[in-house]
Amino acid sequence: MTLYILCFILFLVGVYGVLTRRNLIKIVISLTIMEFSVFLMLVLVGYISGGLAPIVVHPEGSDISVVDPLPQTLVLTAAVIAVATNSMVLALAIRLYKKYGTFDIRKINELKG
Amino acid sequence: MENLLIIILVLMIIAALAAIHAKDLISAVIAQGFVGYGLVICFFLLKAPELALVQIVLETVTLIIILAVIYDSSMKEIGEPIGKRDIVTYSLSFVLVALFLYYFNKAIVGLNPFGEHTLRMSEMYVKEVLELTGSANLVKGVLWDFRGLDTLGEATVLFTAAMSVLVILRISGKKHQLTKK
Amino acid sequence: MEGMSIIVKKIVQLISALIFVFGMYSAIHGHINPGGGFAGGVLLSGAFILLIIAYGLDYFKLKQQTEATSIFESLSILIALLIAFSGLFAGSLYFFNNYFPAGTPGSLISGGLIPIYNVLIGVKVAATLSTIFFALIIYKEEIRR
Amino acid sequence: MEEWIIILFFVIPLFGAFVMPLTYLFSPESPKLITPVITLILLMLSLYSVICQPEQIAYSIGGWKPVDNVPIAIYLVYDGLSGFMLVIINLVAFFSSVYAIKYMEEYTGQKYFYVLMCLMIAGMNGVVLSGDLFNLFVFTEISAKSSYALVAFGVKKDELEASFKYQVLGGMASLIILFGIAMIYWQTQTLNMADISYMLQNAENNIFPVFVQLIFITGFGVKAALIPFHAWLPDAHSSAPSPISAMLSGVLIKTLGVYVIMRLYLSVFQLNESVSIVLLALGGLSMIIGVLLAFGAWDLKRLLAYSSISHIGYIITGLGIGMIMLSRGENHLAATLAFTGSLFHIANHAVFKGLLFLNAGAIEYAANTRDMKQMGGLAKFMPVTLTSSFSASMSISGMPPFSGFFSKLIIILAAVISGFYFIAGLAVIAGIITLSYFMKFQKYAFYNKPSGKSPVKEVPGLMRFSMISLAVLCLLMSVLILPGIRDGFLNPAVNTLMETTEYASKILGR
Repeated sequence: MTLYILCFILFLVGVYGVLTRRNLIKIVISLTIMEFSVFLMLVLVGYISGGLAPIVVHPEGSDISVVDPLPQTLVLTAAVIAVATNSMVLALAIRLYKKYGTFDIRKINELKG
Repeated sequence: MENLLIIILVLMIIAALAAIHAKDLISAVIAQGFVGYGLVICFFLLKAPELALVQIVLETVTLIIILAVIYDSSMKEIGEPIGKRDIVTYSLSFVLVALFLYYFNKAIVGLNPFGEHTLRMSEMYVKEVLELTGSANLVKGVLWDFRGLDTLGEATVLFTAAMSVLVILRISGKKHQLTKK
Repeated sequence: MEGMSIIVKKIVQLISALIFVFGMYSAIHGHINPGGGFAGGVLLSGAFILLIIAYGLDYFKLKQQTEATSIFESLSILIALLIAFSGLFAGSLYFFNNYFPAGTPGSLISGGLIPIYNVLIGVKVAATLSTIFFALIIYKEEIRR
Repeated sequence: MEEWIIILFFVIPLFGAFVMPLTYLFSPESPKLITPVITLILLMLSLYSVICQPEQIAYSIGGWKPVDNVPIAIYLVYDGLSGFMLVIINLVAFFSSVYAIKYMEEYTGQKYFYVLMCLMIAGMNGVVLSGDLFNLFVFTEISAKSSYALVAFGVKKDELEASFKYQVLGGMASLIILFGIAMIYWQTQTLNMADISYMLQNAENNIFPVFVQLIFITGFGVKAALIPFHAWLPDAHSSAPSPISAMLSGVLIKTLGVYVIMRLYLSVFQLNESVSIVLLALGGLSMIIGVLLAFGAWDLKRLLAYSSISHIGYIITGLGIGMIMLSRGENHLAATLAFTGSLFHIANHAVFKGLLFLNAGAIEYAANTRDMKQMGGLAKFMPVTLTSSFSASMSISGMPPFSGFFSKLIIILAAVISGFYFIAGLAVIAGIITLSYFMKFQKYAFYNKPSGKSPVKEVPGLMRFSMISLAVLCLLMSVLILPGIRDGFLNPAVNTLMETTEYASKILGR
């Protein structure tokens, strides 16, 4: 269980970064840290001790135990989505930097939620 | 095995904190890379070579894009004087973290401990993907057959991201018209 | 955008060829080995990006290049969608029907439609990441003018 | 009705999105034609599905049958609630896309606009149809990502900033949802929603479900802009181009937020009274604070955006009351009433808020301002906008013959019957304040003395067509509550909600 708790701590570190940082790039980095922790969580869930990687080298020996392939599939999907998120946020960050000359979110503050 | 993973995870957490609190952006990016490559090692240890390979290339590309973005900017982290509002934010976030951890700890009692996962949905994947789809790589078999719609959706997300980047990086949004300002 | 020195150019020539081959291998053998369309596509785009950074490409050529990559992008994913949809006409009315014969597991021609999807998605990912990167470079150039 | 037809709901817009960059090469005008045609086809399809009234369709992608009663493929599920949402989504999408043809002409890069719009529609239709938790997440991402880009479409300072805020909060919400999915998979080892529901019924730990449900409230609460998580909404919805604002406020927050909350909390998770009370509290809070924020706004689109928060509050309040009543196992009449009001308000709000945003766009198009203090005297020049916005304003503030009156009345009645007098009072007060600020909008925009600028012209015909049709719908929607018609459209959706976890047994057949 220690591993899962540590994983959750990593997630919370990411949340903390997003909420307290004022630098656009730091916010993006915090988001990626959150992504990493979620991926790790999924793969941890699917691990079976003694299991092999889900690639069958010898088709005849089909009774070998492999780790759960489904969470790995999910992580594969989520990782590509994460890259899409990162590239979009970074494109916005570069635009905002050119408009304001800073990455500081307190200076980029024309709108008030 | 479990202890090794714990050590790597603790290091990743430290690196994550370092990335968040780094004084300049380059060190933040490098610390973030440390977290990412730590994740790659974890994937290898957890028997997910597929993910390790994908993660290592995607992490590299992300680092390149971040570096391209911050390349000719002032890379200094903004000095942050701790005001009254910040103290409130910090203390609030620590209380929240403690609360969440406490409840998470309670919520996961009785779930399968690490390494003792049982198969339900994927039991059939493990047993029969090989005969049904003929793909030796089970992850790919699941990815493109049983969960093909997810994968198509993910490719669509990537397509959306490309379109969005092209939209966001247009120089001007509106055509210049004389009748409008 | 200017190119780099002759040494860099020569080395990049060699390296990018290797990366390119490995990316193609990865995409084609995705159903047998780890890797597959995503890793392969990222590697392919990496090879392109390296070449462009080393050799330099002027602004107008880069714009044409971006148009070409975005065409590839929509074309490859369109074909993937159509193949998935064609499952409806192959016997039983199901989307994502893997109607090709499974073949012997482990050999290159196996896995029904999976290798085709892998190659298509490899092209798609390569085109997308190149588009994103080119768009960033073009933006920086346009700002500089 | 053939079962496979339901995949067309996302295959057609995806096909359109992928094909438009190619047809653009041959004819730059083609996206303008393709998008309305696609949305029209989708609208027809959704109406056709509602008229056919299939009981329930469970369609497995790839055609894999369950093994030992465990579903292994991704399931698409069409039932009363999905059909209801599909009609609303595609209705607003059709009128927005027709409106967009003229409105977007002054923007550059129009082909991207239409591509992203099609992707957004595809994502929303997919969310509504998906019966698989992770698949739902993927479709959520498609529509969320395209909406982020569409918010930034004007690439001015405030649009970029709004989009950044929206992306960061939305990205965080997505990751929280994904974390919740990981927890669910850990407990149940499955992703199919019906199977999850079955597995959660025999779980022992009773803190786990509450924890997961709170995680999902946080995640989807951000997408639905409930009050503590609403910071992105006023910026994002007021910065987007008007047809997109209509889509965002009209259907996107409801599909990604409210619909998913309804589906998960009623059909998948076990009903839990404490979680329902949290939902009710969040709903009541959003209702009243959204109204107060809107009262102080002078920017027209910002006012409409704040008012969206308050109306999401109404919907969630109705949902919360129904859930509390159901979990107590008493007074099913009150629960039915609450769900009816909630769903009816979803439909009404989609129509009148979409129309109001289109009106705001028309005023911006003609008079080139969004500040209500600078408008004035538009009544003489823009009669169509005047009448349509009058109809929408009356409907949103709950004046009798218009549809908004009935949905609000039903929610308030449900609150009174179930004994939540305080919530009922809040709803009444919020309704009165809503009326007052829409009066303000009418007065400042149309009747004050003209601001002295050159006379403005009424907007082009296609834009008028959308506005008039939606205004007529504002009146006609009241008919939906009549007993005969109610059975066709509203009641199947309410029944889906009332069935709660029978959802699972119907799909799995056990």
